[in-house]
Formats: sequence, C-alpha cells, structure tokens
Amino acid sequence: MTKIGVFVCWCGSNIAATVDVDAVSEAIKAAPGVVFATNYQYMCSEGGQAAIRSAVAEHGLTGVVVCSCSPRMHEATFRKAAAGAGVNPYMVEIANIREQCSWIHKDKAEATAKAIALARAAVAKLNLDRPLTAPETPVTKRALVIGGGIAGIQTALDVADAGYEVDVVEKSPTIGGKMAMLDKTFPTLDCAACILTPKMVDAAAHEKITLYTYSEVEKVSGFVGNFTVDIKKRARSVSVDRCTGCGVCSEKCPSKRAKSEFDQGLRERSAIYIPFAQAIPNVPVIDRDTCLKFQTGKCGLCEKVCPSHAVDYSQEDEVITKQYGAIVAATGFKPIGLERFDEYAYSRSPDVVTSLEFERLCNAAGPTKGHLVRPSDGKEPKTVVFVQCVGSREASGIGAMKGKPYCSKICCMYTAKHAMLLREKYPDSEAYVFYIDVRTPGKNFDEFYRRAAEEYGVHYIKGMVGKVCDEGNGRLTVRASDLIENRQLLIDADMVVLAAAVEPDPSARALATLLTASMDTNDFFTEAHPKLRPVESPTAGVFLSGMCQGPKDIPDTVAQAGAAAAKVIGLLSKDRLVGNPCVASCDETLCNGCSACERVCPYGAISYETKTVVDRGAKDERRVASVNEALCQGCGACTVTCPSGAMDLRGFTGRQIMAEVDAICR
Amino acid sequence: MKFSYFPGCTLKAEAGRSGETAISAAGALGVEVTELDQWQCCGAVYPLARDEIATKLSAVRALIDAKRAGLPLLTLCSACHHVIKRVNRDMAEDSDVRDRVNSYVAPEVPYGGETKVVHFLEMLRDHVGFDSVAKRVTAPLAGQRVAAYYGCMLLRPSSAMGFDDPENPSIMEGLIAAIGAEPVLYPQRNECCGGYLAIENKGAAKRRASEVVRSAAEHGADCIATTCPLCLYNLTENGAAGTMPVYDLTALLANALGLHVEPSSGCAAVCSVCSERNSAHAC
Amino acid sequence: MPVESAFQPKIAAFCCNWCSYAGADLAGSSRLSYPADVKIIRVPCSCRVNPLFILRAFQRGADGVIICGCHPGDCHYTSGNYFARRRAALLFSMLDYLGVESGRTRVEWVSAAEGQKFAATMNDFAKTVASLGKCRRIGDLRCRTSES
Amino acid sequence: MRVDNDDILRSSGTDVRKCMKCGKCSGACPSFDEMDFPPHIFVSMVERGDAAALLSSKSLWTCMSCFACVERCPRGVEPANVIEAVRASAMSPQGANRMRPEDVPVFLGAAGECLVPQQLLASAFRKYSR
Amino acid sequence: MQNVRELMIKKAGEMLSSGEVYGVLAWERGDFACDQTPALFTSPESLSRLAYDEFTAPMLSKYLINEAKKPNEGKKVMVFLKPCDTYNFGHLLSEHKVERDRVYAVGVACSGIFSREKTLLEKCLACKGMEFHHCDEVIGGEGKITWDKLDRFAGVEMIESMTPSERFEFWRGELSRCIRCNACRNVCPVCSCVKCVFDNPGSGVMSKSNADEFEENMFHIIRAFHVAGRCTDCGECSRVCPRNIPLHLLNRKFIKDVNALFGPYQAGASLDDASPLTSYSVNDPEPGYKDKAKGGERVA
Repeated sequence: MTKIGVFVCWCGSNIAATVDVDAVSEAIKAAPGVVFATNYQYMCSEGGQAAIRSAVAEHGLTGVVVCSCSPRMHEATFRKAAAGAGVNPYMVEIANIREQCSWIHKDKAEATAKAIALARAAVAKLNLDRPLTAPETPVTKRALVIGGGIAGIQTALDVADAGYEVDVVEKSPTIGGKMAMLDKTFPTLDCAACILTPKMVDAAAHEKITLYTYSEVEKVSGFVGNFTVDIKKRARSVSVDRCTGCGVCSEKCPSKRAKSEFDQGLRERSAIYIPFAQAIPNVPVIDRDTCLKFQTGKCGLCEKVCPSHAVDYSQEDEVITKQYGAIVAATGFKPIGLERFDEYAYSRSPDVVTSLEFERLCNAAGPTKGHLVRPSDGKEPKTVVFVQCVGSREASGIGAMKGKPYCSKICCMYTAKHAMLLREKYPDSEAYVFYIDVRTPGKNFDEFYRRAAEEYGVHYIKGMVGKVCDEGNGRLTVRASDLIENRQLLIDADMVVLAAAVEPDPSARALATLLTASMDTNDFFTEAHPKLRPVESPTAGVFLSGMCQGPKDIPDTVAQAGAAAAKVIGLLSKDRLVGNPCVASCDETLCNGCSACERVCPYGAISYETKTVVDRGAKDERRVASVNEALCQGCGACTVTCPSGAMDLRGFTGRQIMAEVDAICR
Repeated sequence: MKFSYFPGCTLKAEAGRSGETAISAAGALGVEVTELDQWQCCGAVYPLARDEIATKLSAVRALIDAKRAGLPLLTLCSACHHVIKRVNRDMAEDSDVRDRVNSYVAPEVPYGGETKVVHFLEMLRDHVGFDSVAKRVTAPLAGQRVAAYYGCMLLRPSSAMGFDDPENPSIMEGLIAAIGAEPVLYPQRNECCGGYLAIENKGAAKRRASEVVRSAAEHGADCIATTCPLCLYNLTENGAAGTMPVYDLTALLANALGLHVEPSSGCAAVCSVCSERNSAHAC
Repeated sequence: MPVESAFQPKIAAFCCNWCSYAGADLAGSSRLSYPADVKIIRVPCSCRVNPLFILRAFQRGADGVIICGCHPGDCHYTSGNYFARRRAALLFSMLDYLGVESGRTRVEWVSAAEGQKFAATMNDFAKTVASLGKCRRIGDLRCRTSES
Repeated sequence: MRVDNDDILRSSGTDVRKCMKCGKCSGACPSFDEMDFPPHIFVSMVERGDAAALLSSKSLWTCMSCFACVERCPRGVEPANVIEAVRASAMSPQGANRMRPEDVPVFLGAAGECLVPQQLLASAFRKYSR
Repeated sequence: MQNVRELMIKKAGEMLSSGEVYGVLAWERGDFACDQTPALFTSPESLSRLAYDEFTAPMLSKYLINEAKKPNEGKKVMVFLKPCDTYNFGHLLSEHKVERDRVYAVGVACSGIFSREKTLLEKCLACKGMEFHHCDEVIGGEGKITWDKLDRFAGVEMIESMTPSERFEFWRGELSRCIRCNACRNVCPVCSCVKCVFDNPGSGVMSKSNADEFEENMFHIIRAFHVAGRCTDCGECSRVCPRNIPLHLLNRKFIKDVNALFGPYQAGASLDDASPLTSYSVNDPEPGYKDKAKGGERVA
C-alpha cells in the first residue's frame, strides 16, 4: 500500500485566491492511501521541495501528489525532488489545479470542489503506480552511413570530425553518387566535381571513416545505441591493397561492350573498369556478368597485365558484422525510367535524352569530353527543346499513373542551368523550355532562372509537349502547346531533353524493412515528425539524410546531411541512453499472439516469438509479443488494439486511467 | 483454338471482303472462328458519356452470346474492338453500368464482363504466335517496306485496350516481319488519321491523312498497312491519293500464306463510276 | 426529458499529453473559462483511450465524454490519432445505436496553440450535453430483476 | 441555349478539377488547328461552369475522339470525354441533329451500296444526331 | 446432402487411412433431434457416425485452435468448413491462431441451415454467399441461394431509424435477458483470447456473473468492440444465445459502419488485408458527432 503525501501549492495567489487550499488539503486526507497532506506557498521553490523531503522522512511516504500547476511545467522538478528524498520519481503525480482550475474558474466553492476532485484522481492513480526505473543502455560510439553520395559523405565527414568512427556503405564501386555525374551546379554554375571530389578525398583519408564500397547492408538487428549490422562486401576481384590504379587492365580488357552506368549508357566500358577518373577508391572492379574469364573461363588477360598482381578471380563475397550506435539512411535517388513516356520518342531517338544524360554530354569528363553533341550523329545541336515535369505531378485517372504524384523539386533549376549551358556553348543555338510552373524558391534561385530568360535568351513557354516525332534524317519535330498565346507549336529540334521525375533509389525499400523504418506511399522514408523532427526516422537511432527522405537539391541535401550528423553526434556523445520507463509491456500469459499490436506500432517496437509460457504452473508453447523497450515511445496504440489486455502501458495503465475516471465522475 | 467472331458492319458489307480474308487466313493458321449467330452493330463509337446505357446494349448482347458459347470474342475492326472492349470493361468494373445494363438485357445469368475480347492481331501474337505465322508463310513479302498504321482506337486509352504500348507499339510490326516484309517505323503511326471527320469535315480529314502518308513515305515505306477499315478508307481516299498503296494488313497476311486474295484497299466499295475497286483514282 | 436550468453535466475529457493537454494549459494561462464539471484526464496519446474507459465514465455518472488529440497529421507518435479517430468513429456510433445520444460523445483535435479552441470546444460540448440532460447510465440498460 | 454544367460534369465522368493546366492535351491534339476552343480551354471552361459558351463551338465537330489527350494527360483528366459531354448536350434540344437521314444518299452508290465504310456513316450518326 | 455426406465420409476415410491426418473434425448426431454436434473422428471405422444435413449448424473452425496445436507427430488435422466458416478459418489464420500447414481444410457445400422448428436460420437468410476461401479442396461444389435473401443490414437500419429513447428501450429489453452464460463468447471464433478481460482480475473490469448490471452491458458492448473489424458475421453468437438476444445486431452495426466509413471489408476473406482497426487512412471521416441529423434527443 502506497503511503501518500499530498502537497497543495498556493502558487502565491494564483491558486490560493480562487481555491481554498486548506479545504483541499483537509479533504484529501480522507482519500485512500493518504497519510499526510499540507499546503505551501510555492511548492516548486526550495522551501516547497524541502517540505516534501521532510514529510517523506517523517511519514515514510512512498508516493507524492502535488496539487499545483501543469505537469508540463513542474513534473520534472517534483520527480527530482522526490528522488532526492528517496521516493521513486515515478511515484509522483501532479493534480493540475492552476491551469485547469484556479485560472479558469471564478467561484471559489466550485473551484475548490474541482481541485479536490482532481487531487482525488491523482491519488487514485498514484495508488496504482509502481516504482519504475528508467532503462539505461550503453551506446556503441560508431555510426553507419548507408549511401556514399553527397548526403552520405557530408554526414560521415561531420560525424567523423566530431571524433566518432563512421562506416560508409556504398553499393556501387565508388562513392560520389549522382552528384559526381553532374557537370555544373546551380545557382552558381561551379563545377560539381570541383566541389565534390575534395570531399570524397577527405572522406577516404579521414582516420575515423571506413569506406565499404561495392557493399550492401544485409541484416540489421538491435536498437538505438546498439545496432548489429551485417555488411556484405561483394567480391571486387581486384585487391584494394595491391592495386595502384594504373588502369592497364581496363585498357587491355577485350570485353568492352557493357554500357557505362556512370555515363548513363552513353559510352561503353570494359568488364574490368573504374567508373570514372576520380573514383574512390581508385581501384577497378570486375563486372562478372560481362567478363570473359568468368563467362567462358578463357581470357585472364587483366591478371597477366597487372603489374602489381592485384587481380584476384578467386575473391568471394565477404560478410562483416559490426556494431553501431546510430544508422543514417542516405540512399539517394534515381531518375524514373521513361519506358512509358514514348510520346516523347525517348526509346525511338538517341537525340531525346534525360537531363542526367545531358549532364554527361556537357561534362568535360563525359563520353564526349564535354563537347555537347547529338548522340546520333555527333553534330552540335542548334535547337534544343527542354521538357519539364516529365513524370512529376501526376494523378491517376482512367488508368494507373505513369509517373509520380509529387514535384521533383530540382528540375526547374537544372533545366534553367542546362539551357544556359547550351546557350553559352553555342551562342547561335535556340533553347526552348516548356514548363507548367517554374518553381524556384531558394536563395538566388529565381534570379538564376530569370537570368536564363533575360540574359541568356532562353525561350520559356508555358505549355507542354504533346508529341515528339523522330522524322528521320536527324530531325525531331516537337508538337507542343503555348498556353499564353493559345497556339500549338511545331518546333524542328535537334535534341529534346526530358526532365524525368526523381524517385527513391530502389534499394531503399528493402533497407526500410531491415531498419523497420517506415516509408510513405512513394517509398521515401518518413520522418519522425514532418516539421519538428525532419531528419529522424520514427525508429529511434535511425536518421535520414538527403533525397531518400524527399526530393531536394544539393544545398538542401548538404544542410540535411549536417543536421542528421548533429543528431547522430548528440546520440553518440552519450555514454548511456536513459530511456523512458513509461513504455508498453506484454503480459505473456494473456497474449494471444494475434499481431494486432505489431500492426499499429509506429516504431516497430513489437516483435513476436514462439516461446514457452508458464501460467500458474501450466506450461504452454505460444506465439507471444515482446516489446523492445528501447524502441517503444509509450504512445499506447497497442494497448487499445489488444483485446485481452495483455498489452499495458506503464505509468498509464488501464487500471490507473479507470481509477482516475472513477474519481472524477464520482 | 476457337473463337467467337464479331465481324461488325463494315467488314460484313457486301463489297468488304477483308473480313472474310482475315477469317480464311485465321483458318489457314489453324484457328477456328465461328461468327456469332446474330449480331447487331457494335454501336460504332464508344459512348463516352457515363450515363449512356442504351448505346452499350448491342455490344453487351454480343458479349453475352460469346459467353454462352464459352469462347473468347474475336474482333477485327478497330472501332468494334474499341467499343466492345471498353463496354466489357465497364460491365466488369462499373457496378452502376452493370446493374442497369443487366436490367435492360435481362440475361439468364447477369453479365459481368466475363468474356475475353481479343483483337485479331492479339490472337495472332498471343494464341498463334508470330513465329508460327512465319513458319506457315509460303509467299513472303520479301523486299517490301511496310509502314504499319495503328491509328487511334486500337491502342487508346491503353488502360482499357491494354495489349500494346500506346506510344511505341510493336504488334503490327511483329506481324509484318513474320510475313517476310520489313516494318517501317514512323512517328505518325499512332496519330489519328482523322477518319471520323471524313463526312463532317473532309478538309480536316485530308490534312491529317496526308500527314500520316507523308510521314510514312519520308521514312521510306513502300506501302502502308492497317487493320482498321475506317483508316484504310481515309488513308486511301483522303491521304494517299494514289501516291502510296494502303493495304489491309490481314490481306497481306492472307497472300503471304498463299491464299491469293487481291489486297483490298481503300474504299471497300466498288467505284460507282468505273467499277474500279480502288477508289483512290480519278475517273 | 425536462432540462433543469441548473443542470451541470459531468464531462470527462481525455486529452493527449502533447497537443490537447497543452492546449488546455494555454486556455488556463489565457484565463479562458469553461465549466468546472469538465475534468481532464491526461493520456500520452488519443490512441491510449480504451473504449473501456469511456464506458466506465458513463457508468460512473459522466454525462458526456470527449477525446482531444493532436490534429491529424500532427500526432506526436505519427499515427496514434488516426487509430483513435477510427476507434472513436465506431464506438461513438455504437453508443448512439444503444441510445446514448451522439451529442454526448465527441472527438476534437486541439493543438498546443489552440487554447481558445479548447475552451470554446468545452463550452460548446458542455452546452450540447446539458441540453441532452442527465445521461441514463449504460448500466441501466439492464433492468434490475425486481423491476422486471 | 441553356446548359447544365453539372450534367456535363456528371456525364463526362471525369474530374476536371484535377487539371493542373499544363496544356499537354492541346500539345498532343492532332486536330488543334481545326479548333476554335482547344482541349485545355474546354476543360478549363467546364471547370469554371461556363460550358454554355462551348455549345456553339467549332471544336465540338472537329475533335476526332482519338484519345491522344486522354492517353497523355498526366492528371487523369479525360478532355475528350468533356468535349463529348458538351457535344451530347449541344444535340439534346429537339432538331439539333447535325446529321439527318436525308443527308445519307450522297454516300450511296447507284445500287444503294455504301461508298464509304459503313462504320463511318454509323459513327457519324451516332456522333452527330440523337 | 446425403450425397455430400457420403463424399465426406469417403474423403475422411481416405485421409485417415493414408495417415495424412490424425483426425477429422466433423459432426455426429447429438443428444437431441436436429442437433448435430462437433466431433473428432480418429479412425475410419468411426466415420459411420458422421452426420451432415440441413440441421448441422455448428461451425468447426474454432476447434482448430486446439486441435491444430496438438503434436500428433506433426500430422495434420482435417476439418470440414461450410462457406461461412471459411471466413472464420481465414480470420484464425490471419491472427496466427491456427497454423495453415497443420490443417487440411475441406469446404463442404451448404444449402442453408434450419432450426429445430424447421425454419431457415436468420444467418442463412442473410447469407453472405456460398464461396469458399482458403480451402484445400471442396466437396459438393458451391451451393446456390434458393431463398429470398434478407438484407443483412435491414435490422440495423431499423434500429438506427428509431429515436435514441426507443433504441435505449429496445436494447434494455434485449440485454436485460442476458444471464451471462458466455455461450456467445465461447462459440465465437474471433473471441478466442487466451484469457478474456472479463475473466481477468487484473484487468479492472472482471465480471463473471450478473452481479452488477453495468458490467453485463459493458460485456456485450466491449465484446462487440473487441471483435469489430474482425467479426466475420457468422451469426453463431445469436444462434447459440439461450435467451435469443439478437447479438448479431451489435456486430452488424460495426460491420455496416466499417463498410461505410472505411470502405467495404469482409473479415477473413483475405489473409493479407490489414483489418480496419489496425490500419487507417489519412482521409478517414471524422467521428460522426458532426452529423447534425443524428444529433441528440430533441427537447420538447
């Protein structure tokens, strides 16, 4: 039986002027469990806290009710005071007789009666409180970043600079991501490689950063502060330690027919290859699907020509298991496939390209060495039509949607950039941009777009392309609407550039399952709170960086990467995590194993296992739920979905809330 | 392989032989085609207005007849195919339409879109297989550069028609290759020929059809082939004006199979002035 | 049922800790009054409110029950109020079906910034419940044996 | 002529409010040059309840119902259905038929045979008369 | 039916003889006329007692919870499921109460079940359909509904059309008869908690008898809520109630509301669908108090 002391605060005159505090402390003495009751001018003051201490000592209190202001104000204060006096801090309940009573009622008798009722409710709840201990778990001081694009690199650098170890897992043979493929960046038109490659080098050289390229996360277990992750390092077939990156192997490789992923298929590469000159690590990889040695058993030329004996056909995939305190998803994006958009003749004509292909065609390190020419005949284009919103902002109608419902956010700006680059390279060229809206919120963004129109003479036309006809002889006829002038245009173009919508990288879906992190209907990771916790996943210890959370440009990505890093650093800086003890727990003897709670838990904190349950001596093999207390945030969704009442919420148990109900409805 | 067959008015018209040609070609490929006992006009245009029921009834009757026979319903004319397939989809998916139509038609068992509607081309590709067609070809059209013309109704809306990519189709090219000719790809192959306007606004129909023919010619086609009788008429009458032969693709198929039919072309009717079959002529 | 002018309905208000309880605090610090017979029970989230609690309140003499939570989309726990909304929609409809008038039950979304809305909601709800009079307890659904 | 905009919305069976005014329908329309009101303006005018002005438009009779707009609309609005609904509404008053049986003989030959594909006549009747 | 029974015996015999199953859940003649009772047959010889006719009302799926759990050398149990029972089976599978690979499920044709008074049961009048779900095989094929179907929700709508006072009186009249025999709970395939909240002293709402009138009604309301979104509307609760309380009217109210508010849903039909109360849509309707038409009782 809890021995309860009740302390009624005057809050100066804030409470005492409207509530008869003496009457309250007197009346509450009759409540079950109450062994002591008093009132005091300011309970939150040192004097008030001292009163709690002395009453605990004098009356052997095991629970404390403070009738005062909102618990949102001073619950923490009184819990601390109770703990100082030797009472379990979770054996403290607050009756809110200021905000909910004295401040809103004028009639003293009425307010006093309500204050007594609220005090009784608090006492009733406290009678059913049990001492709780906040769980503490140690923190592994290492972070895992999944994805080695600009988002992942930035997060890794920021976390590593704070002195924590970071591992970066990248599925392709090099870090750098999509940004490495870009030519110039908006709104400054500085070269992407010039600002990215130093960061790549920093990441590789950083003593706290370990890069796992050509690798994938295979398994994740554990929880915030204590994740265990299996990373599969795919066999590169080249020893990273021995290889000097001389490139002789690629040069001599007889199988040169694979499409270069890095160059968007605009160039062919050898079976043993380095994706691009500044790749990190600068070590080739053998694409076993196109390698003659692996396909036919014959060849082996690269092994013969390698001066440092780095080629190793016998290499096998390797799984390494490591511990992490925090995980950052930075899986990025890709442009959507345009197979279903053939009204733009994308699959018919090589001169209809995506924006990312256009980047490669402009890039000095690209397949044309920066000489912007048509892929079909190598001629310089004179008239280029840019189509925005290809597959973005769609809605389903009579059939399923071909594209995505959201705005891809970056296309307006890069299209302006592309048009400017074209006009800069070929001053006698014509650039037409078809737009639905031009969306340029961002620092110096609208100015940039206006510069394209005003200084570079790019023709911006409000309207949409309805059909691109490949007329043969290298001519493309573009039929489009011009809504401002209400006419249909037929433009003879040399090239058409399609601003394809972006979508999350396909690897994100599987990763979300591994991390029990939730996703929206578009497969973007969901944030813990759309406004207030934008870089955290609802799953504790999992953070989000870059495009995997939603479309964003480089400045936003870098900002979010830094923010995610700050959250990771905040987590790793703690030696132990103090959890919330007011979490759900499962009474296994009552659990039906129905999985309903698992379905409503937003944190993936509930899992099921089949185990032997002992109920009053009887043993039974059952499927039962168990709550991971480190993940549970204590919302209580599971408790209501559980018909048998096996799930309950500590600190807010069903019986406690019913006791409060009984008290206030008396 | 057995199919119920809905010929439709145009292909059944006295002088229009392409229907029979197609059926004999199917026979030569081992497909058994049974014409529905009694059929009425499909309705000619799909009633876009959602509340129109009466105009859907005849299509539903054909569908029910095919269901009774327990066979998929084969169509050839693009318009018939379009109308019947879309009405069938309405019957399967729109409970309002389904209930109202069933209460009109009152079949013994309510009809709910059970019949599978198959276009002649679809039948060749999915049931016979273009490979088998190629094997049966005795008189390949070697050296011919044939431009397939799809038109509008065969492919669109793709969510309803659903047997080929609406913007980059390949089914007719597949057949053209199977009969030994060389398919020609050109951008106007799935743009409307304007046939519907041929009565109301001949000028517009001419402009559209000429554009189609021009595009095919520019891409080096020797001839155009289509399966839609309306396109066949319009392209011949209003588009080609003698500059380019326009054929019924099923007739080309029949010839390749050695059935020796005269490739019917253009206006299905005989010219009333000089009895010449191809009306794309001056008399 | 005649309405006594002095009838003060008893109302149990379940408020989520993050939005609505804070909204009630704001109503208090803004000195916005509402009837004293509205009494608040703090729960972590609207999804913690078990139908058992609501029935219990009616059994113990409540004349009306209201659940307040974060606005849809703003739940501190992401999805709790969506579940609460479904449960309440069904339960309140069922109570109405059993003869507990729908005016006696309500769900309202009140954010931490909506002190005004909180007070206005409670005043309006109390008025509605008052107009319905004393609630026949659900317990009365079963006659005492002596009565039958 | 009076017209009930709601009727048009209902019978078109499409949600014109989904239109984001991108103009792809009018960019795709092969009959654009024959039209006084192109597809996007049709949708826009019906959306703001001004279908009456469209009843006498030339576009009603030059839309080829080829569904290029329907196929390519990124918002699932079906402009051809909207045009069809207005066309149906334009023909609903008595005597508003655009084609009459007496117009047919010019398409028939001496023996009464049809000089155009029968489907063309059938569809013309269906489209241009009630 | 006679023919179906023979086919059932044949199949059961084969399965028992081959040792594929250790037992067959079916029916045998009960103590009274027209009262077929669930029974477990473990030998081919015993099958002569197997009964199946138009009075065979009980559902067997709930028995699987225990039967499919027994070790029996890993052998399966065979069960006969009428069409409406296959939804219950689906529900039990979706909540992991029964492991699918421990059961050989055989659908049996149904042509409507009659009461002892030779009238078609209410649940059959409002038959959901004769399709089988989740079965390994079906005996006798899909039956036909040969009678005029009752609108499943007509009863609910009738009550909804009453005033609140009338509704209250109606339910007072019905629920007053409850004797807390728990037959409704025990027969319900959904109500299969390891321990019911009403039997659990720790729940704060334990009530085992009709000691307190509130708990009685709370029992029925909470029971209905606990099965909301899970109830397959098999109608067993009403059938077995010795006091003829129309309990299905509570369940169907929830089913009707679920369909109207969250979209059509049939519990037990699919194993993949999240149930209505363990899922949500951001566009769900707000709880109905805003529906002015329903309002409260008018004050004269």
